[in-house]
Amino acid sequence: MSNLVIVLFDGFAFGMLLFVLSVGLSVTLGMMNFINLAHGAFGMLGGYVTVLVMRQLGLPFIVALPAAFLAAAALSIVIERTLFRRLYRAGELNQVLFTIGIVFVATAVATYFFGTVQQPIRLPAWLRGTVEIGGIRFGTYRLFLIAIALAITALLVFGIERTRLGAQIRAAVDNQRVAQGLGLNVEQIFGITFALGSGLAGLGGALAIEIVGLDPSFAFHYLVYVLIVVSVGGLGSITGSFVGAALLGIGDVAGKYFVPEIGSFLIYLILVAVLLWRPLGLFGRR
Amino acid sequence: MTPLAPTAAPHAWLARQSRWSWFEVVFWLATLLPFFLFPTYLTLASQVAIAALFAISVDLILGYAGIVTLGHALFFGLGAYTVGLLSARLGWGEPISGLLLAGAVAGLVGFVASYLIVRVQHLALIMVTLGLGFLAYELANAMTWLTGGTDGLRGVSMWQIVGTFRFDLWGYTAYTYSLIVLFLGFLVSRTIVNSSFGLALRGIRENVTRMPAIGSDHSWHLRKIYTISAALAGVAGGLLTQTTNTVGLDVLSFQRSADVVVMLILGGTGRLYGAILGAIIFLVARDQLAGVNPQYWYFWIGLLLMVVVLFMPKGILGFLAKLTGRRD
Amino acid sequence: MKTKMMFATILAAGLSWSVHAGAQETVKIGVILPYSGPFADAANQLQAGIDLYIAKHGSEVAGKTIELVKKDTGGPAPDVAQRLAQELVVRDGVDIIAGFALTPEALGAAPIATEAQKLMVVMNAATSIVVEQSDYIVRTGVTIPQLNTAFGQWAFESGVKEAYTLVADYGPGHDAEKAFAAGFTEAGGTIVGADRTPVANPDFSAFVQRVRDANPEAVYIFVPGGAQPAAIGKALSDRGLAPPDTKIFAQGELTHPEALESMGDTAKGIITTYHYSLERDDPLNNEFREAYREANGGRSPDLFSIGGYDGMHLIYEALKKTEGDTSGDALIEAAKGMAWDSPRGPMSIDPETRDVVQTVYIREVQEVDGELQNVIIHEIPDVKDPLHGTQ
Amino acid sequence: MADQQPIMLRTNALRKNFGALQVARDVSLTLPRGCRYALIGPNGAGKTTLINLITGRLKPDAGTIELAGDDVTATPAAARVRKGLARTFQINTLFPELTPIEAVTLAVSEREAVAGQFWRRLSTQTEAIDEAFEILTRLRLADVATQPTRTLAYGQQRLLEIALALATRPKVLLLDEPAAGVPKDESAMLFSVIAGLPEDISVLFIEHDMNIVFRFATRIIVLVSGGVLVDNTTANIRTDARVRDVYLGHGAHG
Repeated sequence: MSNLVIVLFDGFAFGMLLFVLSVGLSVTLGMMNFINLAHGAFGMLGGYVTVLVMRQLGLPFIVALPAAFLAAAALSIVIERTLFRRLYRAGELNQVLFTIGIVFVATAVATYFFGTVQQPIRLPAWLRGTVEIGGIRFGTYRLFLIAIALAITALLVFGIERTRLGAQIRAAVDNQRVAQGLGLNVEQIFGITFALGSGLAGLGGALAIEIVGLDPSFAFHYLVYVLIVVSVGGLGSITGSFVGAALLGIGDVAGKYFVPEIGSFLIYLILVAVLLWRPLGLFGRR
Repeated sequence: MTPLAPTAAPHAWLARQSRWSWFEVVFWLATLLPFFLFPTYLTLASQVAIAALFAISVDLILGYAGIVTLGHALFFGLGAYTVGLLSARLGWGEPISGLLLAGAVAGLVGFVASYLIVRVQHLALIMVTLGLGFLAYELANAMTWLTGGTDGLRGVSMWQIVGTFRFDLWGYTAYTYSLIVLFLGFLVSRTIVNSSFGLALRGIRENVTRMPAIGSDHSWHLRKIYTISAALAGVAGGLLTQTTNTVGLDVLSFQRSADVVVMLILGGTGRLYGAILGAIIFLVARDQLAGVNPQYWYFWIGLLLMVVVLFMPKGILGFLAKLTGRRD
Repeated sequence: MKTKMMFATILAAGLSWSVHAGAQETVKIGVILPYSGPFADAANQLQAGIDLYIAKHGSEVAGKTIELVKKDTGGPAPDVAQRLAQELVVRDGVDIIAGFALTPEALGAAPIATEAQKLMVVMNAATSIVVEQSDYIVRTGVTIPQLNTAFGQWAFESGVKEAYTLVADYGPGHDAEKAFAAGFTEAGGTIVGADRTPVANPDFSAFVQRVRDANPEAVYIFVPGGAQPAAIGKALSDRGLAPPDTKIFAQGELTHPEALESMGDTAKGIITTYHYSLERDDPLNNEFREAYREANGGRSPDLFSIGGYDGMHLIYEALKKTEGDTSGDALIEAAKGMAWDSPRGPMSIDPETRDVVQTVYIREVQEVDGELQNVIIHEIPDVKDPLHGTQ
Repeated sequence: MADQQPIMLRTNALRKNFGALQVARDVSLTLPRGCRYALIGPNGAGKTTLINLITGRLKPDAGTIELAGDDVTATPAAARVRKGLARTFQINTLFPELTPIEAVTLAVSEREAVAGQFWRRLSTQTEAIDEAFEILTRLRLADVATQPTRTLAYGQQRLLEIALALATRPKVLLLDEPAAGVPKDESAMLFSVIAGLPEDISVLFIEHDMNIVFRFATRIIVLVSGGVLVDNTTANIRTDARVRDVYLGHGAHG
């Protein structure tokens, strides 16, 4: 029994990491239909900012996290204003090609500045080790991950449901043309959402170092996971991303635990099965 | 415009759409240039030809039928392994029958997969193709006893083509052979896109919701082209095995699926020649840039992709066509 | 047919001219490595080893200048490696092909070495069979059975009777699993469970939990270098799998410097097998290590670096022996039986198999002067790959 | 006269709900061969929904559809078209990059089941092309037959909608506001084309302009809130008070 609990817990924690990495892409894709394959590159940026802040400035991990968020958000604003904006009306293939180009460039730049080596970070003592609850040892860092993801979810859900910006974002996701007709500045709303989503990716990249490491291939490697979460969860849905990420995290870990022979297939089997059953994802609309 | 005789006009116009232009003749003659100008680049040229064939197979579904795929390496890899296993496990190394079988196996699997493919669109479609690609990769890795796993399949060796031409170190045979297969594959594809079936595919791409309203069972069209495309990709994969005598898991990799789409969009979709041009530019640029700096070449490739999108939204071939004022 | 013959003649003439012209004063070495892609780090470390050797010994040997031609596979990509080897021979007119961090790429290029009769120096690819693919191949890196069969034996002798194996699900992992199990069970031990983790595996918790459920005396681990060592190390300690309660055995990748930094104290007591030990106190090694760090911004050398370094040493010495004759036959004869003192310790090339023979070090992670290090606790000299001739 | 003709299309108590909203309430219609019927009703009455139900774009919750005596309720949309049930769309649903000759040839070759032939050049499908061009000529589109659809004038695109439907050689033709968005003078021309359609085709058209309805329709079906309010001859409708109240009262252009 305790095995099951721990497997579910580990899977859920991994899923929460995927959630933070991918929720931004889900919302921006749902809103503007802009296919941003460079989303993982913002995650990578957050990771490297964390490493710099901790190593070069000697600041604690907990300070590095907001720095990673801000850096990714800030850079995304610049890129959105200068480059992506030109591509909203371009076809999806051009968006794919352009953002893959960005991934290539980002990977090369990361290699140039940081080398191909793994970038380890040293967590503060209070995040290391395990906590024993009811005779089961839970990884402290995984508890921390879950806490952060839940806090983000709460903030997002609250923000989307209760704030003015949230209402505007909802309107824009539901129907861009109608939102425009209502006098909303959709491009501006999108810019803000985009920065928020990229910032979260940056935060996810920072949180991911401890679990999956960080090197220049991060942007490309985690793109696949992010896309899986987004498509399984359904575009434009925070709940969808949350459930999709949790499902994949738990499915992945539980699958490896109970049937290790097909451990490497499971995530893709889930992907294909869910999409054939519900092509718009679990929580997708339209 | 002078009024043409009412019935002659559309026939002549339609015939003109599929007529061989002198651009094409010049292009295919130019593919012979490497023999004279770059005889030490023939192995690269043969891999470009293989990539071009693969890109054409993707163009048939992506450019003509609007099926975006990120998993077509599945069929490329199937073809590659078919030829490889035929030689390594069964000792059959005859190239031409090997290629046909590679195409048949990949086509068969493509036909089965097409039932899944036609059920989904947009992002779901991309992700289902991606998922199937990854499943195939993991399957090949799991079946190490058969495929050799990550170490690659050992013991692949090809017989001489028609019992005469050995695959030589300089790549004469490899390029000649790849070029002939590419040309044949191109002819088949060209025939398809210029047929009424090709027209139906363009109809699907242009407006899939209208198709049922003109009585079209478009999912059958889609299954058919997907199967043809898979078979063609399988032939390309088999060709790679034959010209290199190796098969590794990379023939099934996501990287290969993504690269071929990049090549295609780079060159321009829905034109067949865009696929070939894209393969040439991507692989030659990569070879040359990696020659200058093996570590950072993808920076320049990335920049190239961005520039093409910003300034040539219809791909390089579309840009050239616009420059010369030709109709798409 | 006639024209084809004509091309061939022109080409052959052109080639022999260029090769001949080049042969006067330079020795061209084609280096095939995955400089980009997921294995870029391995390629960079290996290249740094090559560069350090050249920097230290000059680029002149036997009256000739060494010239490198680097080629990127972006791999693992055997088909690309095959093509690049072909191009190096045909276009660049190289005398020697070298590099090969990855087994499939070495396997892809091997037929070219045979056909072109060029010396092929495999500086890392660690599957036994690699050297059997061509008579012109010599290996200066390591083989996985070499490290792990002896290790399995030692593990049993150290008092462990039962072990669980957890390896990455790909060629090298399968080899490691087999080799460790062979050494361990032959000595009398029992393997109580075996799992394989997907190569692209971001999260190990499920597998580690399976090991925990089996509660073995010891667990043997093989994962590729990079991000996975630290990840699996932390997952183990989170589940309370740590020495001395549960012994952790692994191949040396698990405790490379970056992984140790990331794992911290939880790494203490992990026992690994390796052919190169960074902190081994030896004048040659100390000099090598410091020079390497200086040239690479403080980065420490690893197995790839030492493979590249010794690979260059073999090429230099072979060229000296042949007095500049670059023919594959002359060079491979010169390489057979060659023995030297490397920063890793004494090593030689088996004249029969052309494979590397070297000391295997068993190391334990301990704290030395406030830093975690792999401290050598046992040495097994002159270990050969145990699989040659058995398959 | 049309009443003596065989029934080509019949719906029996078609019902469709979108959630709590009932968009089709037990709609029963009959279209005899060669009829020229109009379907009118205020916006949101469910006219387009009804066409979508009949053509198979939507599945009814209850009720059946018969085409020339065959039950086609479960038949896929494309198969209904091949059985002779064609429609046009209120909003242009064309192939922007295809030329009219290509688009209509495509529709003809789908009908003739030659669209799947991938080994024959399109330009050798002479019969299909001839027929397509004949249809285009009839609809006064011959001059623009080889220009991309997206470059055509709006009115020409409306005609192409009809051309595509005709190419399927329909027995029953459902026209969803064929003149939507077309200036008044042009719409008269458009309806004269419709009036000139082969006499054996049964036509049901949706139209808001009552002048046109009264001029071209022999019978009028008034749909309100998803249900048939009145189904009667044009002459009787003119004098029907209920129609004036619920429909005409709202303004003919509602």
